[in-house]
Amino acid sequence: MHWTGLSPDEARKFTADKNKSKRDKRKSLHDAVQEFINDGDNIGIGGFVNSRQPVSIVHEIIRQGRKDLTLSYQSAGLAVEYLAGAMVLNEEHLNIKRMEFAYWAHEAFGISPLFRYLAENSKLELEDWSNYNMSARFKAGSMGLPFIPCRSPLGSDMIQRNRAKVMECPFTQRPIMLLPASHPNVAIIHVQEADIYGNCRIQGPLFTCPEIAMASAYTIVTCDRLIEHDDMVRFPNRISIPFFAVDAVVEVPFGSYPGNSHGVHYFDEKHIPEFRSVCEQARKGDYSSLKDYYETFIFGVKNTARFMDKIPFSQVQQVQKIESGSRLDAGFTVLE
Amino acid sequence: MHWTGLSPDEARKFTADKNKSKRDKRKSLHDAVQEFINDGDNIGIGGFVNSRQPVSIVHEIIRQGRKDLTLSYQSAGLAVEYLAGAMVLNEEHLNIKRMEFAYWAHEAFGISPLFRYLAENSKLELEDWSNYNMSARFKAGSMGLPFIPCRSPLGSDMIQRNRAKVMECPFTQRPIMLLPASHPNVAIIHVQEADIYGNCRIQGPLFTCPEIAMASAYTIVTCDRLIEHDDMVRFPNRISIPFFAVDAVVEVPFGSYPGNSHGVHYFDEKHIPEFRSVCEQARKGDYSSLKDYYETFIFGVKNTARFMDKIPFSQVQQVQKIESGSRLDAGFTVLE
Amino acid sequence: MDKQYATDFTIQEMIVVAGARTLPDNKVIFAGTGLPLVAITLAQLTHAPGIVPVFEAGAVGPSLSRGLPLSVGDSRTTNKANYLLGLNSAFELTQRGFADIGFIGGAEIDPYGNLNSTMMGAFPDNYQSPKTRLPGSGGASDMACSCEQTIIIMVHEPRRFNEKLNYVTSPGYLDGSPNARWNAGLVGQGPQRVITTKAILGFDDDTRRMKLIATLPGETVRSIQDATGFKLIIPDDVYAFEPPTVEEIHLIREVIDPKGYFVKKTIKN
Amino acid sequence: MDKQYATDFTIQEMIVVAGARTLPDNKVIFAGTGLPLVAITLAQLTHAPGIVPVFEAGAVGPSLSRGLPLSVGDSRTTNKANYLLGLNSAFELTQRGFADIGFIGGAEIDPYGNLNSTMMGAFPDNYQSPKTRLPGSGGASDMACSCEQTIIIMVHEPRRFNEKLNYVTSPGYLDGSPNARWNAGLVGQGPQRVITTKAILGFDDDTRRMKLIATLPGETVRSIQDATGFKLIIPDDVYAFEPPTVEEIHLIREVIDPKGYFVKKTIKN
Repeated sequence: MHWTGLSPDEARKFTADKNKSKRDKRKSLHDAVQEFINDGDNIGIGGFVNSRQPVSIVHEIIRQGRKDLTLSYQSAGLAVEYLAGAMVLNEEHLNIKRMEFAYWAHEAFGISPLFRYLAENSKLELEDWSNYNMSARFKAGSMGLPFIPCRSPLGSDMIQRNRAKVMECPFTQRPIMLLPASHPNVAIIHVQEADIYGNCRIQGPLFTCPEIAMASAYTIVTCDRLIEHDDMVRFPNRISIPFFAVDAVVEVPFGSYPGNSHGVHYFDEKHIPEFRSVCEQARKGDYSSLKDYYETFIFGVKNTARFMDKIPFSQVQQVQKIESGSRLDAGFTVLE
Repeated sequence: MHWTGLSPDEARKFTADKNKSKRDKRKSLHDAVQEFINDGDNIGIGGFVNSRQPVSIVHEIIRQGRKDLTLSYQSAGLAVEYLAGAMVLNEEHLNIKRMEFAYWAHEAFGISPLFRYLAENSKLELEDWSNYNMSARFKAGSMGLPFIPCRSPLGSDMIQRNRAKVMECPFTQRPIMLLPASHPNVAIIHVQEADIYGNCRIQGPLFTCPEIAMASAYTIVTCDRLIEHDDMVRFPNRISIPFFAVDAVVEVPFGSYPGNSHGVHYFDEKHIPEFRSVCEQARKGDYSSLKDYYETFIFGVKNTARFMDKIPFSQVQQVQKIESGSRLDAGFTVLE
Repeated sequence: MDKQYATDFTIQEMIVVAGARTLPDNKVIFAGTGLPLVAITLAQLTHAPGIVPVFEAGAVGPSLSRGLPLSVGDSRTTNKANYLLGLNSAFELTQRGFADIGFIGGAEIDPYGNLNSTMMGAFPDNYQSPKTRLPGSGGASDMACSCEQTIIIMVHEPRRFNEKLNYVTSPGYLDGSPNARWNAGLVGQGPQRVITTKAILGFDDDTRRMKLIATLPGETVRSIQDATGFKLIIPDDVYAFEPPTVEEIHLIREVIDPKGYFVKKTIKN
Repeated sequence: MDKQYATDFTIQEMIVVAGARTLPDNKVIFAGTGLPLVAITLAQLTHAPGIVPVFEAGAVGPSLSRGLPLSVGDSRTTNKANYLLGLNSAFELTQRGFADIGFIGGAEIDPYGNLNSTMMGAFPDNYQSPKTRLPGSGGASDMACSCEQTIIIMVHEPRRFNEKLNYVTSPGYLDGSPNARWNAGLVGQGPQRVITTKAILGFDDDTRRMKLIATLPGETVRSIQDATGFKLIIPDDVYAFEPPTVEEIHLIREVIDPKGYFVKKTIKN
């Protein structure tokens, strides 16, 4: 068996040997990426399509450059599109080598131009899975299991394109798939709220963020709001990721912008199509707008705060207005 | 493979064919037990040791009488002790045939006298599992999987006393256990809060209540408080059991008394030892106190409200006082 | 009140209406992204207010009254939801049998209702350099496998209806052999309906091949067969589907998708 | 400040003190019910405030300042917890490698640190009518398997220390053969210490058999061997364990378990 990231036995040993004490894990985004993300890493990407994707972390990875990355996720939009754009502009600075995934596109905003470009030009090693497969693979990893059974998609051609095994269930004598666990080298996750130790509180769908964080060797978390530890532990049932599964915490307001962060801001329905359109131009052979975009919004800024300075204020106001509501106890913002 | 309760394929068909619409599911406890619990059933018991055990449902089962029950749970105290006491008093009225379980005792309150009595006198068919085994078996059931892998307790004698299978992992070539799913005929669960459709909000440890409810063919829920549906769905992240996994909802304040219901009341440190002591006398051959207890507190009362009338008010006050605190949004009672 | 039929509607609007009307009330319906999302909302606003929508990102039974979600994982899927964890929980409850109907789209379909949403081109030979790379399965293959029934919604063009798929992403009746799904280890019963821009289709009980059930406005049995890359079973009782009402088109255009995110004026290929 | 040693303490108090002192600070410690619960609380109040306790019912990293939990699942385990789901989550994070140390009790132990908490009597023959039925594994066997290390705490009596167990509930070093745990498929490294009412014991690196490390106050190498149903390895460097301090005994009696729920005045057999 060929493992990408860590094998189950390696992942167990890595975590068992780790310092799991409760300590202040705040770092700058620059330092977190520098310390925990290496060339050749398998990166587990949190969020779902364009919701709560770790955009700010991805921008920093692009600024620093990384080679031969494996990307593991179920469904992604912006995070992967941004990495792909950097690769299209300069493969020597950043390149994606392999993807283990189920879906790369932008739903209502359209297909991914750069996925078509890279895949149709043999630039990526692809492993096809379903959304549930990838979610369950992270879950197996987070549970400390080498594999997890799954009933889908038995009968599909995906089984020819991935490492799942089909066996006869020893209890029912029917066929069942076994999915190998995924243990990325590093998880990159954006949440609404975290404390300095790394405890995370998520509002809205959890996606597969807790499982990815628990499965990975290291986890970098960005949060829209850093909150007091005392507030966090008043509501232990609300904690989705416990501190010992997190290695770096960075407060980055709008860390998933122009995507959606539930209860904080909605999609920027203007910026996403603009970015997608420069990607579409690149797919068709004109790289100049893509290059401009990266120079303006990523390489030309130091961090997410400066990135946000480039966005018209009315757009920022608009995405916040859609999600405004009463902020109640336990980190819930309820839209009335 | 010998299945107790439903087999995975039977459970799938049962649930697929079920009416899953959102409708008022309130019933009297009498009617819920009458409708959903039959002789010969495998009953999945919620709670953990003496916390949030479905005591009121068990009392009603005892009043009605049921034969040849299989009890499935990880660690139980009061719920199983009460059923055992009824069996000791009159096997013609109620009897436990089989148990799939990990632990039966009362932790700080001592071992279970009636477990010793029944087990040492060959009155029970026992299947030994660990706590994680039983929790994972319910989880496999709730996930629609015929089995789930587990790494414990490999190397133990329990494997000789249960239906787990050990196989070589096809990915790591190391031994791993496969646990068969558990699909009880009926789950009996006590929670702090539910709405009329069956959505449940739990404070404190979830134990394995959501998994047991999702795995079972039918689920009866009692709750300390019935709350408005509008309040429930303001905080969807707080819902631990969705309505379509529940068949009957009964508001029963103190439904887990004399056990602990987190944020509502603590253990009755007086009543539990009293009950345990009449059980201990029965183990030693004197059944009169046990008989008195059942006649006073179970057969002699119509329901849990009348049961509570028999408890000295100062004791009820005391168990509530220990858990009193500020009631905040989203169903959290926070002790300051 | 007499129904008023719309005279001006696009084929995408028609397909949304057809999809919505096919959905029964009070069922748990697992909705994929795109047109299924619009159709389920229309059904809720018309004959089926008791539908319990499930979205793969985690939301179960939300009210969709806060605007059309642009993603099955966005904030608008979570309003007043009755359960809200993540992808694993949504797919697990589906595998368990809690999802009555899966409602999915696809790019290419075969006579047995198998779907391709992965790639166009020769498979496996040209997998690494496909003619067209599509977005991938997402959750559609899981829904096709494990929802109790599936309803498929897609654009009706000859190149999308092929005897043999480039790549099987989402299993339908596989090779159509008796009990093919059961024998493969699948738990759901498979596709019940295919709703296209031209027709309502089903599957023959014996052969599991696609059959015509109803023609959409402006179409004939002939025009539908001509737009299909394999031979359809044409039973005697094919009927003409009732056109969209003024109210239905109004709801789509003004209430559900006013910005035309999913229901475009023209269909891009 | 000079330490003041207690002159009046029970053997249960001694074992709690020995257990507490054995726990390192800043580790994730999965605590079983009974004496481990008391010892972990004492450690937190003395040298190891950074201990992160895990309880199998779901609570991770709570503050134990609201009184001694009477159950590993009661309300007192949840105060200011840093994670709080259920049994599956607690055991999964343990299987994953997040629990540094499991701290468990047992009724019977063998030289390789295997534990029995299921039954006394002939197994498998008399399984259905044991001499004594014990409560069962609970989560102890899972902790023994999957915590990175385990510490065992138990009453020291000849009938509890046997060359061969009636029933192996919680695996230690199994038959003591090289890599026995790895070969069985286990992930944790196994028992490091056995803390009894008479001694601190460990395991020989080569043979994996139990060895004496320290004698508790009032005990000698001889008295300990006499109370053990198999031959102990006695290294040259056995030392006398430091007696409980006045402060430690005060904390147990007045602060941690004033009602004597777990730390009884006398030990029942």
